[in-house]
Amino acid sequence: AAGDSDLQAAADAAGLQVNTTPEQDRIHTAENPAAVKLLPAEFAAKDTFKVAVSAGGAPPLTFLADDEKTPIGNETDIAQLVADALGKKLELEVKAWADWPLAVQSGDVDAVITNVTVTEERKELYDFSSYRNDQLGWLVKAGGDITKIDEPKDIAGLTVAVGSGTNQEKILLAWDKQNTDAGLEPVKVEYFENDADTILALQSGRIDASFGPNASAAYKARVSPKDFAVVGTLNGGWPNTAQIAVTTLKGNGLVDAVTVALQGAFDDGSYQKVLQRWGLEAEAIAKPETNPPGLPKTE
Amino acid sequence: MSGGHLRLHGLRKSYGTLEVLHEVDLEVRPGEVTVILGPSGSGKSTLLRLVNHLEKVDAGFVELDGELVGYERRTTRRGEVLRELKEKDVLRQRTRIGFVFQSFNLFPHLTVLENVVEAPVSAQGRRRADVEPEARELLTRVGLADKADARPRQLSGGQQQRVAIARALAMRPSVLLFDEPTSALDPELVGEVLDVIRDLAHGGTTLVVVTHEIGFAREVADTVVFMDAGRVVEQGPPDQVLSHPRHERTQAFLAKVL
Amino acid sequence: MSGGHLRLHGLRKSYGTLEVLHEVDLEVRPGEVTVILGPSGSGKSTLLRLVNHLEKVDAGFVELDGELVGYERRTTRRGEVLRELKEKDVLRQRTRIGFVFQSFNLFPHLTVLENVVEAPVSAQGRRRADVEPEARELLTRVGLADKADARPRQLSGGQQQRVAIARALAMRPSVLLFDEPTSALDPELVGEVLDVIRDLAHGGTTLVVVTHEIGFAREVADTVVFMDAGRVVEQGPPDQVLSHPRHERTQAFLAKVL
Amino acid sequence: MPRPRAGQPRAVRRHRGREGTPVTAVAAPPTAAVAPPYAGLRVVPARHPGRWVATAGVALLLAMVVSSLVRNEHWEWDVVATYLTWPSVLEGLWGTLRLAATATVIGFGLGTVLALMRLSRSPLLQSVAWGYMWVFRSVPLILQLLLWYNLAYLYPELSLGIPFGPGFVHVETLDVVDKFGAAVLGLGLSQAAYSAEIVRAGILGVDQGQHEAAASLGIPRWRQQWRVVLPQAMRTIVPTSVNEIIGLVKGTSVVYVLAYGELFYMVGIIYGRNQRVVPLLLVAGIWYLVITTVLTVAQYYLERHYAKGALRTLPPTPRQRVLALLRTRGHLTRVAQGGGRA
Amino acid sequence: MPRPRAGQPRAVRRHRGREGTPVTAVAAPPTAAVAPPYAGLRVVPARHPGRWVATAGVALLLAMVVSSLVRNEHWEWDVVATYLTWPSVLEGLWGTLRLAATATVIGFGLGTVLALMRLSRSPLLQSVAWGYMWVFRSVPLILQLLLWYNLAYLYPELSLGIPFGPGFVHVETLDVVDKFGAAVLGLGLSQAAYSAEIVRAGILGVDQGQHEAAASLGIPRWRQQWRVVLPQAMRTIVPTSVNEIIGLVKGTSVVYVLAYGELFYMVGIIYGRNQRVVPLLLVAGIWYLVITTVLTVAQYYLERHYAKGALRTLPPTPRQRVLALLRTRGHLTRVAQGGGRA
Ligand SMILES: Nc1ncnc2c1ncn2[C@@H]1O[C@H](COP(=O)(O)OP(=O)(O)OP(=O)(O)O)[C@@H](O)[C@H]1O
Ligand SMILES: Nc1ncnc2c1ncn2[C@@H]1O[C@H](COP(=O)(O)OP(=O)(O)OP(=O)(O)O)[C@@H](O)[C@H]1O
Ligand SMILES: [Mg+2]
Ligand SMILES: [Mg+2]
Repeated sequence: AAGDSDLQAAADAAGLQVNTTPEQDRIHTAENPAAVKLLPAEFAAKDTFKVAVSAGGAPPLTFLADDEKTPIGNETDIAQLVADALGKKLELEVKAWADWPLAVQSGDVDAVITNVTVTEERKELYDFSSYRNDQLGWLVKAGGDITKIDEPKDIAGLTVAVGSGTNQEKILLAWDKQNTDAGLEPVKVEYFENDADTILALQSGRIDASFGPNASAAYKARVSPKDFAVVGTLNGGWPNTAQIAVTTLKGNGLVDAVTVALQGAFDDGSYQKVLQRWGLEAEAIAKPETNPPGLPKTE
Repeated sequence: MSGGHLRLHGLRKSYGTLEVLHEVDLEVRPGEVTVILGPSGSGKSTLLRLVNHLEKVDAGFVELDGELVGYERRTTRRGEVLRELKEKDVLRQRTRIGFVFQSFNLFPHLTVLENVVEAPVSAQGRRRADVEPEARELLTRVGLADKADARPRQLSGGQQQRVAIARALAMRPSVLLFDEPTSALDPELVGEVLDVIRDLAHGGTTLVVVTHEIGFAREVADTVVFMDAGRVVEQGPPDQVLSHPRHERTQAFLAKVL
Repeated sequence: MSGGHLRLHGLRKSYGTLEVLHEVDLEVRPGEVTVILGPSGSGKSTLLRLVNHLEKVDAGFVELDGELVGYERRTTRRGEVLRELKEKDVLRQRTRIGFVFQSFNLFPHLTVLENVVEAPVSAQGRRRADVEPEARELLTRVGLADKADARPRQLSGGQQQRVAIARALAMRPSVLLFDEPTSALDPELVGEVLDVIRDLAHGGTTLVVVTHEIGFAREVADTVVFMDAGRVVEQGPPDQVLSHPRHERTQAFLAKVL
Repeated sequence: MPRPRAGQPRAVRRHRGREGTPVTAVAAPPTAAVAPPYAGLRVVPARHPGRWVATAGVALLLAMVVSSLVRNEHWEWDVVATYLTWPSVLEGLWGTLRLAATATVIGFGLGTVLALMRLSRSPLLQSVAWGYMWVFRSVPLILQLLLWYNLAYLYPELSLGIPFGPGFVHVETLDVVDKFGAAVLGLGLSQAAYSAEIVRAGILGVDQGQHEAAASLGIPRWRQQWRVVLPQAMRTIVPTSVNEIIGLVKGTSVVYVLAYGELFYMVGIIYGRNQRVVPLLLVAGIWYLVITTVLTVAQYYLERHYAKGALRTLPPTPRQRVLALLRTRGHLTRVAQGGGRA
Repeated sequence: MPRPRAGQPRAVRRHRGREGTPVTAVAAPPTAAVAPPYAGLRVVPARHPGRWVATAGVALLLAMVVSSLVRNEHWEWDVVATYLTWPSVLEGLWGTLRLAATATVIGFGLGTVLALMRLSRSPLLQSVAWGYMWVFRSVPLILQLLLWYNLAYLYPELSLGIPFGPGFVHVETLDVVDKFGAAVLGLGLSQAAYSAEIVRAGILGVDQGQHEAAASLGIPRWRQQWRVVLPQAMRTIVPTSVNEIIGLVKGTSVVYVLAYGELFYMVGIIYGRNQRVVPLLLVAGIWYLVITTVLTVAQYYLERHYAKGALRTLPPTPRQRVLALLRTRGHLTRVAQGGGRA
């Protein structure tokens, strides 16, 4: 793991306790009989709880440890809590982002826990048990002209990168519309598939800002303070609030068990410990919900 | 390898609007040597290609030993018909008909020996060990023993032609079609190669030779056929056709011979 | 197109360990017709290829009108040297030397007319409008006026050979090298094509003809060269070489002529 | 093809040509002298019972595939239908076509030049071409694209001037290469390396005698290649080139790293939003199928064009085949006739 | 090649052969009779002053590129060095090689069969091959991979039995295709469609006379293809195939959608974690360069092998060239000699 010692050192320097080794020593919770009771028969019979996480993710939400195999991060730790509460062994499966919908629908995995935001459109296909606020952040190049982004007019005329199909995109487009309606310069939107491509574009000055999950933005800013800075955050549901949730196949009955399981972890404090571990305390929610209101459908 | 009996009935062949052969009839009896003479473009090569079924006829039939080349007679519910043969069967028929191309068409990636050995082994299923000595013997007869391991492109024109002849002979066909087998040979070799061909004739193989060597025709042929513009103008024993041609066109042609 | 003066000095050529030409010297004076005879594999085609610089010599030189083919004399600081010519200049030299291949090598994708017109236009920079009537005229002379728009593969062997001849003639070279120009022709056409060649000779073009037609050698040649195994065995006027050969090898060769 | 002359009643029969084309021909009435015993028999094509069984099998399989495509609701054909002509999909399609076309032109233009360089006599040209192919076939396209697009990251400023010395003209790198530019550069340059090998392979396949004939006529070198060698090489270049072009059309999808709006990128954005992965990939697939079909048809006619001269007789076009079939369908009697003397 | 006989002092001179190979030859001493005026002159190679200038230019450019590669710290060569032999990078490399090799075998195996089917006489085989190529050249690889991998999504259960009737054997689809299986299937099947065109193009390039000669000898059809046609076609098939294989090696990176651990995926994981995008892409690039180099060398010898017979004389190998150069460097006097009579 010597090669990543830079990363480790930088994180340490930033005051983050980041463990990127495969030995994660994850936070655990006790088995939750109430949750186990809610499990549909089909799942009750199994010993394992199979969860998909995305491979292309970025620290600290989901990424791979120094062995490039073991998925680690906040989301995997949440998955651990759910599995513990359900009394199952956790089995993590790394999937490409494009592949997870099919993995859930084909029954290949029981749940997806990889920063999936609840939307009304997705609710047609999946059930959700929320566990985190969708906090978004504006990442810019450190030492540049942009020092704050709090409201639509701050981004007029900028080139902004955003993930396609994310709710960040929707917000960005809404802000842009406000701007153009107000006669301000339009935003130039760039879609990048990969977090790393965005980083490179930011460094080379191709884009002025990247709009994405605050978790990874803050992490980058803290790891390389001389390169990046976060100049603003807002809730992913803007103007409402949006939540991140455990995703299961619609109607297979798993969702209630998962929500109860999460509730247990909220109650015994293990949930808060997980968020602390990855520096995400700011994104904690009060209680998990089954199918909370999602981001509205567009078009 | 006894000679085959070849009969052509009313062969016709056109390319687009150009009628290359009009109604050619010909009979070549077993063991006979038939020499085809005729001006360039008169359809001699085309005729040989039709016999070999390399090109389909527009009308007419080729019969080898009473068997149709490319067709078979079959009685079906709706009476007797001629059914076209499958490619596999046509290929089988061709192993009995040797063909030496005017342009040789040797296999450039194989050595001379492999060129000669290939067909007997793969088309006739003979054992390589049996065929090889025979092939070397043939190469020796055409004066190419030392070139067995060369590749065709490393040979002179005359050497290539001799390989092509050896390749056809190695099949021990019952009918051999030669398209100008001595065009690239010097007079010395012409003599030698004709000796080989003559041996074949005495061995009973039926030969059809397209050539411009009137001398050869006179000496070896049982029948000389003179073709012009896609028709058989005159045919008969060499004596008659070459020395006392009845047809004007034949007379004119022979008069030009140096 | 007056004839070129061709001189070969001590040409040698080997392929691997096989020495194909040993020390060949030859002089062909302007407007003369030299016929090269010799058994198959004696190196005749190789000799012509060397003259044309299609193959590099191992030793020796080819001189055309006092100019070295493939080299130039240059005075440098370190004295006089022979510098190899750039490809461009070799190509320029070749436009003065016509070559008819034993295997024709026509361009299959071009029509007969285009085959003939190509070189005069692109190598000699003549105008297509001027060259085309001339090319048609040449094709008429070799009896192929009606095949001008056919492609080589649609022609009979003899027709292809005549196109190859027309293609070389269209360049109006000062030296013409023929490698068995009549091998695929019937006696009638041999006569006609030889007429064309004879006309050329009278027009002053220098001709080097490899052939097996002793009759032609006797009639047209100024000099007959007999080659065997890579050496010039005998050379002289046809009368002398063909009728009173001094060398044993020549005598044996001529004795076999049918 | 001989046609029946008026007033001379002749039997008409049909032979199937090599390629299965029916050829109508007229035979003269047999004379008593040589009339063979089978004159007058009908000619029927060869029987291939195995083929019929196999055809039936294939048809059945096809039916199964089609039925499963239609019946399995997971394909969500209604979603496919909605998005097939969705404005941004069409926009992406246009982006793909524009990119592929430009990259093809650059790729094959530069590729042909590189191929000729590798086959030239000059060691310098040879090595430059070799080096180019070596590097550009090796470097992952994605790296190239990122580098071109983010040139500013590596070199914030480009300067023109004396190598290792002072520069005269300075340009802000960001202004030089835009998204389309980076995509076209990346795709075109790497395509050139592949195309060069294809062109070279085609040239290698041309008979040595052709090079020699051209050289012996003194035709200048570029003209030898252009007029004699390349047209013959095209016969093998065309099919592999179409391969490459199809690959390029689909390969444009790697420019997603530049967030360039081509078909695949657009489809990805849509399924990223609505999670309908399979039907949206089908939308892309259908458009690719259309493009491939157009290219395949073009290929067929190009191949035919360049087969002229390589084949003694060209096989009939599909249109000719259909016409010939229609023409002969009228003749019910096809009778074999050995001919008599003319 | 004639060698100097002992006791006969002969001048040695050098000609540069066609391919720039020095050929040492010995000429007999000129006899007075024909000794040409230039006998005895040194033979020197043609001058190409333009080439020297161009070579210098290229060398300078190269130096600039290299210097910029070395000096620009954004390339982060230390990071490259660390990760070049990183265990999981090597593992990814192995994954790539394994995948590419298997897909190549499947692709070219099936591709050759498809090509022969398309060139066969049977309309059925022709259409099946055509249809296969049409579909598999069109369908985006990513769609294919996703479908294979998630077959269970579309068909939760596979059954073997009577078409449209009852099934006999039922298999849980999830068990049938694993990650490697899906990747190999997807890559191999689509590669087959492309390879088929390459093989067919090669066969088209073989002279028609060769097919005719083989047919006239009655050689069975499969043997005609195998023994006569394909070996000659290989001359054009080899370069384009190496193209495809290199493409395949790099193309394995699309299996990222399966999160299969090949080189590119591994590199992506690492730069996703540590944000060192460019140096990690360079790591991948360097490995691809190594693979390409190995393939290029193999290609050189394969091409040479199949050139036998197509060329009158094979050009010397690089090794032979070096040896020949070393051998002639000893001779300082290279003098032109017109020969006398032997
Ligand atoms: N594929 C073709 N398409 C069109 N015409 C053709 C084709 N093949 C041959 N021909 C023509 O058919 C005629 C006869 O050709 P063939 O090769 O049979 O002549 P030949 O008698 O062998 O002549 P030669 O003695 O010159 O070889 C020629 O006029 C030729 O141009
Ligand atoms: N590339 C080559 N490699 C090896 N040997 C060769 C090569 N080219 C020619 N030869 C040999 O050189 C000798 C002379 O060949 P050449 O073609 O000059 O003969 P030729 O006199 O023209 O014979 P022909 O009358 O049969 O055409 C032959 O023995 C031939 O096998
Ligand atoms: Mg002929
Ligand atoms: Mg010769």
